[in-house]
Parts: sequence; C-alpha cells; structure tokens
Amino acid sequence: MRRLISLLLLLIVALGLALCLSGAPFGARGADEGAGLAPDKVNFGRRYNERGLEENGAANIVTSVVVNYRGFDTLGEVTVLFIAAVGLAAVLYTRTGKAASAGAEPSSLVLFTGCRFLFPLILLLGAYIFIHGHLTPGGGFQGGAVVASGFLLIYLGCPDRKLSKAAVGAVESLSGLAFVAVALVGLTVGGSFLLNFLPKGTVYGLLSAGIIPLIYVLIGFKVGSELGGIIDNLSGGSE
Amino acid sequence: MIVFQTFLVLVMIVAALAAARFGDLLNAVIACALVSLMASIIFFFLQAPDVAMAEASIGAGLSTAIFIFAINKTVRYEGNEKAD
Amino acid sequence: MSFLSSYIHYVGCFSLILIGLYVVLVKPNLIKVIIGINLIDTGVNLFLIAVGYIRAGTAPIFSEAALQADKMVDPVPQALVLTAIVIGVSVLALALALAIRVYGHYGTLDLRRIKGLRW
Amino acid sequence: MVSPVLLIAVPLGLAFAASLVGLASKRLTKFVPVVAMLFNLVVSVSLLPVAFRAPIIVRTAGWAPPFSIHLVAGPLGLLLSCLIAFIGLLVAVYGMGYIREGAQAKYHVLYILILVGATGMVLTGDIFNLFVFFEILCISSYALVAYRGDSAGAEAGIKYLLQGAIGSSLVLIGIGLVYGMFGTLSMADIAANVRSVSTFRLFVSLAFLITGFGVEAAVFPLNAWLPDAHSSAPSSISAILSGIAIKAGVYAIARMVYTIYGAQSTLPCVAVIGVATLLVGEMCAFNQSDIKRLLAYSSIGQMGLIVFGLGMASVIGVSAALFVIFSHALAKALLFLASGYMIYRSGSREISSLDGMGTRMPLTSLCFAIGAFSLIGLPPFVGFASKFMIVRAALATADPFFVVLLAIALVGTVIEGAYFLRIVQGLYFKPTPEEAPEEGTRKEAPLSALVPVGVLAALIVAVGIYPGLVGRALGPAANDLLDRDGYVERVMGD
Repeated sequence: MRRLISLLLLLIVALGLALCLSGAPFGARGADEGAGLAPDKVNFGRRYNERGLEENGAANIVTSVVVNYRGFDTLGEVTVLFIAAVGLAAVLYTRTGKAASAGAEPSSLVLFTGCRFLFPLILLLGAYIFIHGHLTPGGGFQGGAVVASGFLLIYLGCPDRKLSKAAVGAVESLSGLAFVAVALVGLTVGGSFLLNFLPKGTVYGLLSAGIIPLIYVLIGFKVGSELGGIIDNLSGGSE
Repeated sequence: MIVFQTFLVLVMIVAALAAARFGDLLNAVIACALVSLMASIIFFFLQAPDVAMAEASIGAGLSTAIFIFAINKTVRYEGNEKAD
Repeated sequence: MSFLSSYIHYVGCFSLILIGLYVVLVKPNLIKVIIGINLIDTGVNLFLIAVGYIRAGTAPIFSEAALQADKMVDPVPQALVLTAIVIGVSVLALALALAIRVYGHYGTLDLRRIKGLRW
Repeated sequence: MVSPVLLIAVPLGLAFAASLVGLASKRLTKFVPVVAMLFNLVVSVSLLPVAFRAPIIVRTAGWAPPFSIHLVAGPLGLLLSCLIAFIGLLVAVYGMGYIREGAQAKYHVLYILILVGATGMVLTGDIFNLFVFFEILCISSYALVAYRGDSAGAEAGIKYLLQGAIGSSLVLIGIGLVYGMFGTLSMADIAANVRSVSTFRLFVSLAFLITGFGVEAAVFPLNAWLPDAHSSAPSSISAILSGIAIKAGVYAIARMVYTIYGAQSTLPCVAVIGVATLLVGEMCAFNQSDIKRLLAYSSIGQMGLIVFGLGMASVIGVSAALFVIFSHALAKALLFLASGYMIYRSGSREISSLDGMGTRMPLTSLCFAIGAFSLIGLPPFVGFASKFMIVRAALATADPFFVVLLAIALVGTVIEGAYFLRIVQGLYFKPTPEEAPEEGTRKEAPLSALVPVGVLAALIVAVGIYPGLVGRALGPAANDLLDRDGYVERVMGD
C-alpha cells in the first residue's frame, strides 16, 4: 500500500516536471537559436559574463559571482558548514569523552611512511587550489575539501595522530571572524557590505581582483578545518 | 560527444539504481560514489569545471568517507540487526 | 539525435531525483534513506547546471584573449550549485551523526522499529 | 543610520567568536547570545521608524539591485526581526540557567545561528539567499532538537531532518525552475516579470516552492515531524521552534504567494488548508497526555489560524494573521518556558503530574495560566485581540465561503479552550499527586527563568489591554506583503 502511494506520488511529480520542461530544450539559449529558457529579460549570467572582468578583475567569473556578487550567500554557506561541524559535535557529545585511540592498532610501515610523505603534498595542492581560485577553476571550497582529505589520509594511515580540537576550532572561528571583518570593512569604507574595496590589479595576475583571493583563502581555511573537524568527530570515539 | 555524455548518464542511472537495490550498504555507498563521479564528469562536459572539482572532492570523496565511518559504527547489511 | 542532445541531461537528473525519492519513501533502513537523499541532492545539482548551459558554450573563465563573453555558459547556477553541494554535505554529516545516535539507543536502523515516539 | 545588514553580520560574527570564547572560558559563552540578541533588538527597534517611511534597500558588494543580493528591510521584515530578537533575547536569558548538560558552548553557538537564520529569512530580498538562510535555520534546529542526545531527541531529530531535507531539495528544484524561466533571482525582479511566463509553468514552480517551505511551516499534510521535534527538544528550543521557526516558514510561503507570484487565485485553497490544519492540530492536542506534545499540537492549530488569515488576502486579513503570529509567539514561548521548569520540578511530562503546581510554583503557574488564557482567546489578553481581528476580517470579506470557514475555525478554538482549561484547572484545583518529589514545598524557578516568563506575561496583558501598541504597525506591514507593484518599484527604483 505504502509502496503504491509512493509510486503514484512519484509519477505525479515526474509528470509535472516533464510537462514543465517540455517547452525548455536543453541549452537552447545558444548562439544558433534565438529564443530559449529565459529570452530577452534581465539575465544575471549574461551581465556577469560581460561586465564581471572589468568590475571585479577576476578571470574566473564563477569565483567573482561566488565571492562578490553573491558573496552573502557564501557567508551563509560557510555558516551552514560551521553549523554542521558544531551540531555534529553537540549530537555526538558524550560526557566522559573516552579515549578512542587505545584500541587502534598501528598501521604498517609502508602506509605510515606513505601518509607522512603525501600529507604535506596534499596540503600544498589544496593551498594552491584556493590561492588560485580567482584565476583557474577551483577555489576555497574545493581547496578546503582537498585539505580535509589530507586529514582523512592522516586519520587512516596514522591513527595515533589526532587533530587538536582546540586548534581546529580556533582556525574555523578565526577565519569566519576574518570573513565577517573583511565584509564589514567594505561597509565602513564604501557603505556596502562585502564591497570589493582593494585595487583590482592587473587581470591574470596572482595579486588581482581585490578582496576576492583574500576571502577565498579564508574560506579555504574555514572549509578545510570544518570538514576536518567533521571527519575527526565522526571517526573518533567508536565503541 | 553527445554519445559519450549519453553513456555517462546511463552509467549514472544504473549506478543510482544499484545504490537503491544493494542490500550491502557498503556496496550501495560505493555505487553512490560512482554516481557522484559520473555527475562530476558530466559537470565538466557542461562547462562547469569549478562544480566538477567540488563534486569530485566533496561528493565522491568526503561524503563516501563519512558514509563509511557511519556504517562502520552501525550495521553493514540492510536487513541485519545487532543481536543484543 | 536532437532529442538526445536536448534532453539527455534532464533525463539523467530527474531519474536521479526520482530514484532518490523512491528510496526515501520505500526503504526502511535509515542509512539507505540517507543515500536516497544524497542521490536527490546530486540530481538537483545536475538540474541546476543543465539550466545554465548554453549549447557550444565555454566555461566562464577568461584564460585567453580569444574567449568571448557571450559564448560563455551562465555562471550563476554554478555558484548556486557550489553552495548547494556544501549544504548537501553538511546535512549528510548531521544525518549520519543522528543515525549513529539512533543506533546507539535502539540497536537498529530499521525505521519501522524506531517508534519510541507515538501519540 | 546603521545598516540593517548588521542584524545578520554581527550575530554571525558573535557566533563565530562564541566558539572561540568557549575555548578560553566555558562560563562566558552563555552571555554571547544575550549580547547578540540585545544588539539585534536595539538596532531593529531603532530602524523601525525609518522603515515605516520607506523600506531600506541594502546592497551587498556595492551593485544596484537586482544584480547582487539585496536586503529589503521593509515594515514587515523589521517588525518580524524585532519579534525574533525580542523572543530570542528572553529565551537566551532563560537558556543561561536552563541548559546545564551536554556541550553547552555548542548549544549557545547553535542558538545564535538559528535566530540568524530566521532574521536573514525575513530581511532578504533574494530567493536563493532566502533558501540559504532557510537552511541555516533548519540545520541548526535539527542539531538542537537532538541536543540532549537521548533516544527521543535523536529519533525526532532524524525524522525532522529527513523531511526537512526533502523539503529543501524541492525548494531548490523550484529555484532552478524560476531561474530557468526568468534568468534572475531577485524577488522584485521576478515579481516584475511574472506575467511573461505561461501559467502552468508558474504553477509548477510555485508548487515546488510551497511544498518545500510548507514542510518547515507545518501546514496540514506536511506536519508529521512537528509534534516529535517540538516535544523532544529542550524547552528553550521548543519555544524558539514554535514561536519563531515555523513562522519563518509561513513568512516564506506568504512572500512567494503574494509578493512574487501574486497568485490570488490559489488563496481560497490556502484558506481551506489553513482550517484543515487548525482542526487536525486542535483535535490531536485534545487527546494528548504529554504537556509538551499538547503544546506542539496546539502550535499546529495556531498555524492553521495564521494560514487562514493569510488566505483572506485583504489588508485586514493579513494584518490579523500577523497579529496572531505576534500573539502566538509570545504565548507559546511563555508556555514552553514555564512548562520547562514545571517538568523539571515534577520530573515527568504527564499532564497529571502537574496537578497542584499552583501551590508549589505559584508565579510560574500564574504565568502559565496567562499564556493559556491568551491562546484560548479570553479577554483581556492579547490572544483575544488577535482572534477578534481574524473574526472581523472574515466577516469583512462578506463572502459566505469565508464565513463558513470561520465558523469551523471557531469550533477549533472551542476545543482549544477545553484542553487548556483542563490543564489550568489541574494546576490550581487538584491536589498534588502523592508520589510527587518534595511534595507541597514552595520552590520557584530560578530568576533567569522567572524574568523572561514574567516579561512575556506582562507583555501579553499589556498588549491585550492596549492592542493599539502593536495594531498600528500591522497595517503597513500587511501592505508591504500585498502591494506588489510598490514593492517592485521601491526595490528596482533604488
């Protein structure tokens, strides 16, 4: 019965979507066809593509959108991740906080050495990704995730090494505070939250695009430490 | 090119069905990672390299790890119960 | 062929969403349900990106002078999807933490047997 | 003039700072939410007169609307943000003493963030930004419902999370469809262009958005999570969830239906859903023996009343709905806060165990009774004024359809009266149960609980006697919601 109702529900949803999209062929707003999904209206995407480079000086328009035009969303987004990290720790909180590493068996020498060798390289890669976020694909989120996967590797390869919870918490709080502070500087300098108040520099240069690389590096630190904290919380304290 | 993309989409759908079917949760999670990986390649073909990188590192990498930690702490098989 | 090039991505993303919804509605196992939610998330992300695609477009990144702005795909859905991916992984992590907690209390992940709360 | 963006940025910064403070000194963290909410209250109140003259449009990143996210601090947004900050401040004071177990520093951080999410939702003028703040609100409430880590909390948390996650996915699909149709995400810009798209496509996207936000707003078929979540959370969090979180969901739906889509034709349907929600909520509440579950079901009933008021689509109807939002937020926060310590005292959530509480905790019981009377709608409490306004609005439509619905809604109110009066009778006129611990001794709740409860009770009485204190602000706020052309003009003309 429950299965039948579910399938019926799914069918209705699918039908509605199919009908809705039947007039909207994929990728129609191309150069070869005039009309499409969003004909001659104010279109965010087109404007950002046309003006983004001169307005923000970042070669990667997606970065420009993420950090500047829709930077407020991004602030909310790192907050969501922050909530997940804090909430996870609150949900999995146990009063005793028993040491989990007692039962962990040491990994083999090859794995241990390999991890120790790879870990700095992964961190380097992550840092490269978020520092070059305004020039190449990638940025704070991707770089942060790479950094977190480095922590994951350490957790798997060297179980006796633990992330310091205090250090992780300090990094995520400080980078979050710095994000808000940079945004507020924009408010005081130019009267607008998240204003790109620094000089734009030359396009394609590493030091270009004003506050965008600065904020993306902060996001990288924040995302890396939060995801690292999530991994640490979920993996530790097993029964 | 569209043929290749169609192939990717089909693999993705099959992997999603597999993730829905498998009784062994570990296999289901791996199938789920395959879905994310295929989605990431499709993102790349749709000219969204930023999203492709994020999906590959977060969707296919970290989510899978988080899932495996959770399965490690609970049960591995769908119908299986802890006998206590 | 033109049907394929027009619709294949929509077919893919809505198959994912529907499979995910099916798993959420029908499967009793908690981790399986969370897998379903993960599938829905991936499908929704694919849908958003497909909305912003332009046929024969280029990535919205100026890497060489020859690139034209009007040939680039829409960057906004990509920014939205970056946000959505991160939100998805946050929900996922919290859901699994709660699942671990539930398992600790009830010794099972079967939603039909987790019924401490009934009116 | 301070910028309204500070209402979001400063508490957010304080939340980040709070976990840093928590590393240094565990005792200091509990003051951070109080500081944050005090700041929000002061700023919102000081901005209120300005916003009543003309809405404050805040640009982010310096670009004019619609080309970046903008906040629209209109009368409605600021009024709700005042309410959020006020309830948030009182509950934060309550939480300082009430939360004694678990990871306390994390509780306070999450507590600030849940309010930041609600504030952001009512202030933003961008549909995806609304979704992001909605997620902030939802995810922090999932974590807080399960905060105590007991079996009921974890179960309620995971059920809430699963339904909420599906809801957010639906919202995201809706946003994708909207972006595909209009190429824009600014609410005003969408509202200006909404007539250029076929009705069917509009309907599908609106259906996705309403269903998604409806999960959080707990309208009738989507409210399965609410009784579990509201009753299993710590009492302070129940107060916030009932008083504020579900209101934010309703606000999102109202914004979609009125301001963005202007979909007046769906409204009779909305009114019917509202009345159905009301009846289901009140009838389930009548059968409860668990006090917090009863309060949770009663919240569903009151949500039905709010949705009914919104469904009337007249200025007076929407004003009445806003008044119910206000009165219910005060009364339900008061009831949850008072019942928190009564449960703590009696050691059980059964209603029968609260018998004779009137002699054991006289002040708390008095406040509880005031809250209950206000919810029933007895004069001279604020609930009476708000319910009376709903009645007036329904009669003013002069439409037999709404009058019949109103009659059904009043039946629901009678049921509500029955169960609340039963509880109050138990509080005062029944002897203390024999097995109660420390029977008969008088011991009040601590000061950190009595002050918020007392302030709420005083406000309920004060506004009940002079409804004009709030009533004058409601008309412009309702206009803010209903006047689409004005909204578009003010945002885009900036």
